[in-house]
Amino acid sequence: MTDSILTVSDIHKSFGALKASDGISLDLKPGEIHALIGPNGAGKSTLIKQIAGGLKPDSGTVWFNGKDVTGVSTAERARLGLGRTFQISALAMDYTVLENVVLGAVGQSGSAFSFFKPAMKDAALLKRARAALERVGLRKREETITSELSHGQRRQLEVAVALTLSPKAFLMDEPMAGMGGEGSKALTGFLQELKKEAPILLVEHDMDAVFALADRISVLVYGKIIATGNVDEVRSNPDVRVAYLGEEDAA
Amino acid sequence: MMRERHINMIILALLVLVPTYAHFAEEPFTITLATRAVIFALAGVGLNLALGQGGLVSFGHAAYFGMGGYAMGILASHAQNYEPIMEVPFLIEGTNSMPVIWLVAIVMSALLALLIGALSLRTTGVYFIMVTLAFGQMFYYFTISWPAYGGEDGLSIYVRNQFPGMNTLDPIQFFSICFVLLCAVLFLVNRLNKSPFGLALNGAHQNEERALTVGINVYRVRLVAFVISGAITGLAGALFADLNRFVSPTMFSWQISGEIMIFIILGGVARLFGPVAGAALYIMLEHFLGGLSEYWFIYLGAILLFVVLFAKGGIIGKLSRKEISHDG
Amino acid sequence: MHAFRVLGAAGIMALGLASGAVADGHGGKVKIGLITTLTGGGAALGVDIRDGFLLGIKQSGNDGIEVVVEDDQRKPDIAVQVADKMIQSEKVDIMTGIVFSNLALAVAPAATAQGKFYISPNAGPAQLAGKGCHENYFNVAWQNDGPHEAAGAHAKKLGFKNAFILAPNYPAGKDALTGFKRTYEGALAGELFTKLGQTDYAAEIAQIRASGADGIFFFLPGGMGISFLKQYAGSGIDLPVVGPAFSFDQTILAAVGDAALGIHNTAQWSPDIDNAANKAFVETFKAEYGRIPSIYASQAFDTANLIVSAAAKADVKDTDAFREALREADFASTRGDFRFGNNQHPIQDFYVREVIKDGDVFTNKIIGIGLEDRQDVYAAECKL
Amino acid sequence: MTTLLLIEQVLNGLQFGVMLFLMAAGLTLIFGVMGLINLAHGSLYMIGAFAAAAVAGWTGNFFLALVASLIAAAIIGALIELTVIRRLYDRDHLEQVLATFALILIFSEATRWVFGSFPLFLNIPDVLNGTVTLPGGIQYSLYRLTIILIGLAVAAGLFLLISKTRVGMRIRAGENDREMIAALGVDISVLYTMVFALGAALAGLSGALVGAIQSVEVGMGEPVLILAFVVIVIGGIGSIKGALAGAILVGLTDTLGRTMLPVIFGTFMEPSAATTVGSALASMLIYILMAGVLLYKPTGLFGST
Repeated sequence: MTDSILTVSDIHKSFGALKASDGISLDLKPGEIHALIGPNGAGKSTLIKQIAGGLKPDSGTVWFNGKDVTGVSTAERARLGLGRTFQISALAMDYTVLENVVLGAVGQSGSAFSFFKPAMKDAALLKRARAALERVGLRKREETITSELSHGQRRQLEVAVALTLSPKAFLMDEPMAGMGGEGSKALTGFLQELKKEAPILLVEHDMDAVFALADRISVLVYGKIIATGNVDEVRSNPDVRVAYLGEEDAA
Repeated sequence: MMRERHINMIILALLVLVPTYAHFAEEPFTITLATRAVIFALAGVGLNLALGQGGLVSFGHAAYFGMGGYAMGILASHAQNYEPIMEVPFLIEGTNSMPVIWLVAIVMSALLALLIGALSLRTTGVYFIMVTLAFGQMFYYFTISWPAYGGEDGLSIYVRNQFPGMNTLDPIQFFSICFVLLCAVLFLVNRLNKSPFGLALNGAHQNEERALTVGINVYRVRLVAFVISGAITGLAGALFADLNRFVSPTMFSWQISGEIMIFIILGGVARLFGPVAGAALYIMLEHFLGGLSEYWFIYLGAILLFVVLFAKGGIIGKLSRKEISHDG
Repeated sequence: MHAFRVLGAAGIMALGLASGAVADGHGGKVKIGLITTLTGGGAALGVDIRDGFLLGIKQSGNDGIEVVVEDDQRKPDIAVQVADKMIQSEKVDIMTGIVFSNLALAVAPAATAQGKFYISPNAGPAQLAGKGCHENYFNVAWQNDGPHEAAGAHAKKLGFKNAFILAPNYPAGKDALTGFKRTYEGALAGELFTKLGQTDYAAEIAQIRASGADGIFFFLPGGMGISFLKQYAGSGIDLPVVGPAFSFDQTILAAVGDAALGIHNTAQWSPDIDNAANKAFVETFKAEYGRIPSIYASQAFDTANLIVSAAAKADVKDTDAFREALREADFASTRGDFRFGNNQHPIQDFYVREVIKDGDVFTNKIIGIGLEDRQDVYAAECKL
Repeated sequence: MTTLLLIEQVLNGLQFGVMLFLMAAGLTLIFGVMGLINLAHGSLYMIGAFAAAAVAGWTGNFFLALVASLIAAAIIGALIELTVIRRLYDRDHLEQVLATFALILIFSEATRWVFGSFPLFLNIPDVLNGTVTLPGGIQYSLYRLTIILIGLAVAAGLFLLISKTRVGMRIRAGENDREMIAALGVDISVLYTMVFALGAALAGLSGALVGAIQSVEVGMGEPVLILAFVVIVIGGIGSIKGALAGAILVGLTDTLGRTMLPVIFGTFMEPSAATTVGSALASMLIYILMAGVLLYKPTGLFGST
């Protein structure tokens, strides 16, 4: 496990009687896309929050880049290099595209407490921001107000903002949701490239995408990981078929 | 359609021209009104940093306004009576020098804002509004019932404090001092809004999750903004006290907090010049509506209601036909 | 700020006093700025002051007097601003009208410092009566302590041995209790400061009941007094109560109702004072406004007549002569004899009044004298 | 301070708390269901008191006056909901605060315009006048006991309404999910108007009840409004249970604080200083309480996160 970027080990989280995380362990290795799937209510979002930092587990630890980050804030984890995208776009909608990525660069550079120099004229911030936009292909839209972007473009922008952090790992929550076939395809190719730079923990509903993309898959049901393995292993796992795929692959 | 920047320039120009005209037409009261507008604008610019840029709806900014006022009142009253403020462990004397008073007002209100902000920012939404209101009320009742500095009677300072090289009792000169301060603060706040800090503050307002996940310590950014905001409003309080040569607990009252918010919404939330336009408009409404009827508050209420319901973006928003400010 | 000009003091218009042609050099004319509370809490007092004052001016028939009325909203900063306006743009000669001490303290010193007369029709804070007295500051009502001192003297006379006293926790409240104690001299069963604006007094009433007091003195002006009296009446405690007139005034008696009946209160004026000036005043006030005048109206009426009397003797531009004319106080006061002490506050009798029901209307009638020819204690500190 | 006096003061605190609850219940209901901060709630309280005073003046009947206060406040409440308030549901809190602040200005001055500047007369009815002797020999005002009972009855009624009736189910659904309830075919705008009118009526009733032992005057609503806000913030905004708990906590803290603090300070300070310091601290006490509660639990005692 020493080469894992991200290691979740035996975390528990309960809300009253509901065990949302019931002894979950998983890890993310360099260069891989590790997909997390599971039916609604399986506890995916609770798990993500514990990994990203919004929620503290009752017990268990989260290691990131060789450091125990269990009690560390969201912002601190981001500065350590955890890049995150959201299911519902979390962007500053009134900002331009460029301002959003510069915001990412501000966070990355730790310059949020510099008070006098205009952010949008700071060469270092702009360079980092534009490089990220270039990567996702939004360089030409940098003056557009974010709320005017299409759904797919917002997704791209989310990735670009995460890229400004030069992350050591990505945590992506349903990046394919609501994308058309073309967009999905393009994004799939992009993620395949991206994983070489930093591994991706991918939470995804879109099974086709998951099977096309993932190097490994973990299946979460009722707060427990019932299976982890490559696509074929998971496909053939009887528990998974019953608990989850059974519904999807009824035909 | 006018650019917001042009509108801002026109507002500033009017703020200079009207009192200048009044000076030569020998209508000192008009200068007093303009000074009042400038001081209220300054208070509004302070609140707008927290409220407009940061989305922190503070209903208790009267606390800093009052703190600034009392900084002036206490320093000047000790100077007036030739009594030191304290002698042990070291001697602190009163003063009637404006720059010193401003400095003390800024520092004291910043400290107060640090204290209140550190506690209040743990809450969000309505709770934040209400807890800031409660802190304001706390100071209001404290100043009323604490006898040392006049209680409800307040403190009268018979002569306006001094500024090197100026005759502060001359209305136009005092106006100039206030106006220059307003311009300086507008310049600084403008730089602040455009700085990485401003980007982070407003970014956190638009989407807190996003700011957190790019590694910005949102709580600390907000706290710093809240402190700067309180300090600016405190400076305005010190000037207001000097304008009236009087301070009293009403400076701490929740109606003052409400009025400062009204300047912002009348002018346009999160616009650099929103509070300036709003305060000027408010003073004009007060002046002219007050002449119409004993019940002029009804009209004021109706206008305010109209602006809130139908004129999002305030007057600057209406004039520039743009609901959201981008270059402000 | 609030700037409606009551030319609507319809009477003035009717008498053809005209707009005074707002010219600057009004030779022989007098321009008066009346700042009082006309909106929000306390407006009832301000309205009576305005009405009483304008009635006095109207009856004088002096068409050289112009009055500008403005509202202070009971906010000191507004009062200061209005005062600036009156001095700077209206160029008034005399200012008057303020109801509340804290507002008077904000305005009067500034006005007198700029060479204007300030003639107080109501508030009489100690600061302006003692060391801070000023040759251009006159008070026609009382120094704040007066009614409380009279109440103290009356409590002593009633044989209070163990009084319970309470007032709001603000400077005027503290002065009230000090004033009471100055003349009462007996023991205290309890002394309480309530929150300014407090409306529920159940806890205080319980303390009174438990204290073993033999009498109560309270100073709770305006709505606070109404609340206290109603709640006290329902408490079943049956101790004698004395207080200054502020909680038993015409402006609020109707709202208190039976709860105030029979209570002794102290004031320098009462609608039933038996002199020609007062009878005429009460009658004409009723005819003009359809209600019995309050103590505030009477003070404002006296203030108006004082100014009228001085204007008949001297030009207001001749400040020294006009001041002398004011000092003589050569007018028919509703209180009967009227004279100023060295600090230009009245030396006067304080009556004890009892709340009665006259037909359907609650009002006061005099039952004795609390203090005779009383001068405030601060006068000695005044160097005039 | 004797035990008996202490018990009486606790009763007074309870009673003050119940008075606050009547006001706070409507406020928290409106916030809970519609997410609206209504500063004009104090104006509805004032309208209730003025309507009661006017009707009591005409008819001499206190109970008619109470009914009038309910109806007047409910009607005015429904009117402002239809014209102004419903435009504010989707707005942010800042706009809600300012719009309802504007309503305060309008209502206060309009009331003064109609009724004049002088306080009105409203007294407790003869049947409720006087005191009763409680066990232990405490003499307590019958009217105040009645207020406690009415307040508790209102609390019980609201609990029943929300937990047991169809309307209550809709209200709870509305709290959780506006779209869901709209999809069920319930006309949500009618429901909102009804809830707002109900909250207004409660404010009006408390204005009338309290008006009988206090001063009925313009501006009477704002101090109690701020107290009611403190109450619901302490209790957790949107929770009726929280409003009741918060109201009683505030009532007890304020009453016991202002009677006991000067005594406590008197044990180690000279009397006049103790009175000054004690009274000053007492006037700030509930705000300190509120800050303390929020530090411990940023969404109030019964607030949901």
